[in-house]
Amino acid sequence: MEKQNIKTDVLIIGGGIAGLQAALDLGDQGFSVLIVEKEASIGGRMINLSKVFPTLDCSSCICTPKMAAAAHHDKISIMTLAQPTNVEHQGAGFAVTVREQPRYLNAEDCTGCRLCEYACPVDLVHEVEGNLGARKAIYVPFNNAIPQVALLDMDNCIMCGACEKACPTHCIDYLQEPREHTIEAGAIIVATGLDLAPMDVKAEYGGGKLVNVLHGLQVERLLAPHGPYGRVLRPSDGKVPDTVAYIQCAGSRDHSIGIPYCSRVCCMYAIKQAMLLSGALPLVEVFIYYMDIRAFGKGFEEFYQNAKAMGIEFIKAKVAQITEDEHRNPVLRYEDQVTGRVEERAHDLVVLSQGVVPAWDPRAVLPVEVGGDGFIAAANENVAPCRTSITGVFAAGVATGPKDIPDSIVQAGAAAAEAAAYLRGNDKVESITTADRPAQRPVEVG
Amino acid sequence: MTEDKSQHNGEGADAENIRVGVYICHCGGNISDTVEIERVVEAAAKMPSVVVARRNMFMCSDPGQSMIEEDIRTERLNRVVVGACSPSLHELTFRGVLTRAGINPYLFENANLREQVSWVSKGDPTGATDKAIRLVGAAVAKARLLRPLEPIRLEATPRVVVIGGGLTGLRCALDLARLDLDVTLLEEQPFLGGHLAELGQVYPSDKPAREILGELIREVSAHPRICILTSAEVIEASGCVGTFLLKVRAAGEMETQCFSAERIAADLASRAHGPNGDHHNDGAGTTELEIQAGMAVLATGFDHYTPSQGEYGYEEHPGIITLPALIRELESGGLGSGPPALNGRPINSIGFIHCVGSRELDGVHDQNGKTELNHYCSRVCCTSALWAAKQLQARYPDLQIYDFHKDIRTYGHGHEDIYEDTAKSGVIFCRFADTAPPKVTVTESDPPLMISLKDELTFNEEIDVPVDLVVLVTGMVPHAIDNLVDMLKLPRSADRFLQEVHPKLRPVEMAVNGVLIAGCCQAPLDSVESAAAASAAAAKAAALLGKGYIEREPFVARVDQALCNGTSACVEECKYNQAVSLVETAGGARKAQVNAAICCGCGMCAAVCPTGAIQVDGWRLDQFDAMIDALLVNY
Amino acid sequence: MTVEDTAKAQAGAKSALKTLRERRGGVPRELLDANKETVKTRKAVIDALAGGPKTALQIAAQTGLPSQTVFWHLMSMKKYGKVAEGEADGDYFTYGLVEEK
Amino acid sequence: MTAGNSGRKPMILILATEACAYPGADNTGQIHAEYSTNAYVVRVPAPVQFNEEFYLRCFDKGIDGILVMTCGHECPYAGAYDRTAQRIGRVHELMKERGLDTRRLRICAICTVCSKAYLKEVKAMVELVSQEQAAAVGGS
Repeated sequence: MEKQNIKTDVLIIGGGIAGLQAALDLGDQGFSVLIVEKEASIGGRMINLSKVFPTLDCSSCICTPKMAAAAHHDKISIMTLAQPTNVEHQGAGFAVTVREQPRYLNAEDCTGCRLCEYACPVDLVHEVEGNLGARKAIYVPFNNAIPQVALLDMDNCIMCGACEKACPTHCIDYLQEPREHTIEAGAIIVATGLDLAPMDVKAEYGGGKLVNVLHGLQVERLLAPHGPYGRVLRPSDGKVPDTVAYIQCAGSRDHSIGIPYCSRVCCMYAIKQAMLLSGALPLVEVFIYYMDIRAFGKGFEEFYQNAKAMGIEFIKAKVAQITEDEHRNPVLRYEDQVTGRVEERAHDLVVLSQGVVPAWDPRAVLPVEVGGDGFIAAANENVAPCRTSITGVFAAGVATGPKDIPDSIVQAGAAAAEAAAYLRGNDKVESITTADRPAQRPVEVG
Repeated sequence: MTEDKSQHNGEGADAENIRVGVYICHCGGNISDTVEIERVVEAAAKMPSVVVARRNMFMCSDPGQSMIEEDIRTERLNRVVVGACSPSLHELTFRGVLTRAGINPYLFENANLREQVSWVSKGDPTGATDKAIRLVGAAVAKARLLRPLEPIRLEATPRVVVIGGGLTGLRCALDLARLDLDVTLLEEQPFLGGHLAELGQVYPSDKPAREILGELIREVSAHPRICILTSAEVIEASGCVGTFLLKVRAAGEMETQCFSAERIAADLASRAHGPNGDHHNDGAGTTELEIQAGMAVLATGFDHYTPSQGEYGYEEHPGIITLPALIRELESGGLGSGPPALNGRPINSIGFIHCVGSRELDGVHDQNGKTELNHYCSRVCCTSALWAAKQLQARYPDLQIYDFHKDIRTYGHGHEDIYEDTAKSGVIFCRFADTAPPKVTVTESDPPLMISLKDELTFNEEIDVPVDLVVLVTGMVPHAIDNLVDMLKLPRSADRFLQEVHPKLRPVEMAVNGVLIAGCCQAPLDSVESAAAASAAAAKAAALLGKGYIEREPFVARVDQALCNGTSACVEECKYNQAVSLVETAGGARKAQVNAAICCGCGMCAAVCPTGAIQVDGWRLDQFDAMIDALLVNY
Repeated sequence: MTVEDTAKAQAGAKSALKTLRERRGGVPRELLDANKETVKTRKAVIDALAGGPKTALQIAAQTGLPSQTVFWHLMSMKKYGKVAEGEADGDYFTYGLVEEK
Repeated sequence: MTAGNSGRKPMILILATEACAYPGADNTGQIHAEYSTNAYVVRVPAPVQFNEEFYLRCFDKGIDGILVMTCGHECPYAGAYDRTAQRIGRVHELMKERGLDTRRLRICAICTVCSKAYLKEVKAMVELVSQEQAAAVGGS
């Protein structure tokens, strides 16, 4: 296996919005940064969202400039398809082993033209589209991916050679091997983001087998301009949905599935999606079944009240069960908490607000303290929320707990400040008495 | 308008011997399969000032880049046009080539022949080739008028003024100092610690607030880079990013010494008695001084919402108090160590009413003499109320607690556990619709207070709950900083909190360049979130001031003083305070002048200038006119 | 890239493919089967569209394939420019074949 | 080499903002969607910099239709979008005075991934100016 040594001031694990923001804030201070991203593109979850609450601006329009700024920054390097496999202390810093998966092509020569993709005969389900759309066995992950470079999914390749014939730069290299790098880093920031709890955790909600029951990230793709269908349709037959139901806390605040905490973003994205659905489908009726609406951030409550005024229906109810009728319409059974009646209602499409869970458990690689909820625990949460139990290792974004985008971005800035201060070696503030203290009057002018 | 043709065709450029090189990329067929590259190169060769026109399979490749570099040297090129993919991919690559070859990188222009020609014109190769030629023509026309530009460098004082000495200000000051910047921390009160000092144990860490703060204040006051001014207020502000000048009035002597542990403890202990508690006396007299700073961070925090008289019975009975008042009683032991009592009245039951002064709705809530209703959620009060309930339960197990809410918003780390714990140990929860807030009445009976509402948790039953104590769970309002807002021209959002530039792109920056915000002056936040915002602001300041100068892209407005008539049209049009202003010139005429530190380069000024004297560098109107002329040329 | 370079690259790729096939012991059986199934379904959908644009439900009724499968194939073909969305028929859109240029 | 628009396809100028509409146009290319070859994109930081005369001059020179593609209210510059919209309104007045069809100048918001909206706008403008040209040729 090819091995390579790289030196960097800070290693950031995760190239989503939190990792990118931390990288930019460190790079702008003059520190060298290496971002290690497990997917084929940076951008994380945010780049694949439709519009974002509460301002309803286009997610890609906000995320792309940060991706481009990081990619073009002379202090920032990016390694995709790469994950750390081992971390060891080395002097004041760390030696991190990173395994980089092959793209099976020379990324420097690929121009992202996608001719290989059009030539490939293998049709597969596209993970980036929430498994709703299609991709080929060789493909550019999505339109605004950075880097704009294809990757070959060797597990599904039938070795026909069509991609190589189509490639204008002959950059395809079928025999590429994984590479191992040793990163010598002064500090580490973990910004590994989120996954959603799997759809099959609750048997009473169909156990993940109901085709017209989706999770929030899939609906983000349906609403995005380049979504898998190009418009909002349901997966069972392509019907334009007339009624859509959201089930809040479907996988949160629930001890029975091991996610007792609030996932913090589901209320707001459900309200946002309801508004976007109403915009995209003028005739649609949207129902939100909820326990508490948690619209707590800046502008959130106002956003919620707007949604109510728009006619989105909020039903205070706990949904007991979801089944399916003969047209594959999901049928909800719930107790309306205001009327006390048990009701049944069929919808064209149902969206489950699945719980937010950490995308990466660091412990096997990096033994930072993790809380009972699986998120990285802060060593001194009230005043220093980004410090972990290991000096020199910081965390940001959803890695430390569910968070919306503004909170993640702010925390990323904080992690950058912590890492920078640590690298400057300024954390050994001794008790200084008045006598030792240099004159510290402010600069006086005039 | 009389049109000066020569201006558009770049006569000015002819003074210099313009030599343009044009390079067309095949992109391995991505462009050349649709666009006839040979024809584009032929046409380009005929364009004015073009001395070299070449093509390459991949212009971005090493051989492609070397070809340009070589030509710049041997053909003495001073402008370069590359027709290839979108500038978003390789504009910086090619600017780098120009730099390496020894010419100014801003003398490069791109023609987008892939994303905007070949990939969108597969069915019309002839039309695509024609379009490519016209776009290359437009790029050449612009290139001829390009001028060398230099990044803007502004002097910057490596000092930051942090306004506000609560948790946010302290955290921010400490981080700035840790990032090797000098800090002046201004606090209007005689003591540090802000509202956090009023609290006892805080969630989620369960640590005493005073311990957390004490440690932080000790570090801040001990740090050699931080100067603390208490009882301080800003009375005048001028300057701009890099060189702000703040005139500050501070009571007593300036703090130049490290706070002693005793002093910190005494200050914090006094804070537990409320905002008007005893405090350390700084001595008589005031001093005024001017502070020069590169940036300012606002950490001015919040005030507790004060209900108006009669709002849920407030001030109509001693048993109706706010949550902060209850917390104060809890901290000072005011409820007693035996069975709870307040001011001699035994307390057997308490009712918490949420969303007092938060989440108010037009047509539902009285304005109660306020100028505006608070439509926003105050974010922290649900958890704070339940946290207080949990502590009450622990101290007084026989106490019956009721909680009246619209939604329970225990969103954060550990918050849901607090909710569950209180529910398990007997708090009774009732829910009211946001259009039907509960009513509080003072009765003659015992207990003396009655809370009436329709309870959504018992199928909208009308219930009357008698209690001994009503706790109004009040939220936050922004701390009054009208003076600062006026002096620094700070934008506020509809909720009257300070408004960031963009909640996601630039969450801790204000539209006024060099002014940052953190903590509850921006929106209600808890201590964890405030601390994060404080550190984020510190990182931003360090990025800008760390080098000792501020560097910006050169695309800002510039005034041609010879053309300027001093009409001030640009000054009136500009939305950025003092980005452009009129100054007296040596000849006594008044002419416009741009402050490159503030100008954002939008060009709003350029459109209203009667003589075209003010233009945005890199995007000048004559360049656009030349491009349009070129688009219309048939080659 | 010169003509010789291209020829060299192609020859290299050919031998690389051969090595790869040896390494993987040929194309895995389940992959071939899955691909065969896809091709078969794809052909059925295309045949059904020969008579003109149809909705996913109409194609499903005609071919006996599950509507979910038909719809996924339509969306895949739409992405790669083989079919185009046509008029809506009630709550369903029709899809028609795109003529090769 | 000749100038002017005699005997060629009508010409459409698209002023596209650097932050939103220009990447939106690129995105349309990335999905290989097709549109008429006579639509020319020119990148601008903010179209607010163009005065009324600029637009009229474009028409005088022979541009047949102009699409001002902005970021809408997501504009990164304070007040620039509203100002641009106001100015386009004034240009419409001036166009009326000169007997120009005001539909030939249109302002719209296009985001970085709005290729559908982008295509719709371009297509509508292409149709409009083609019809106008056909009518003008028929009438002369």
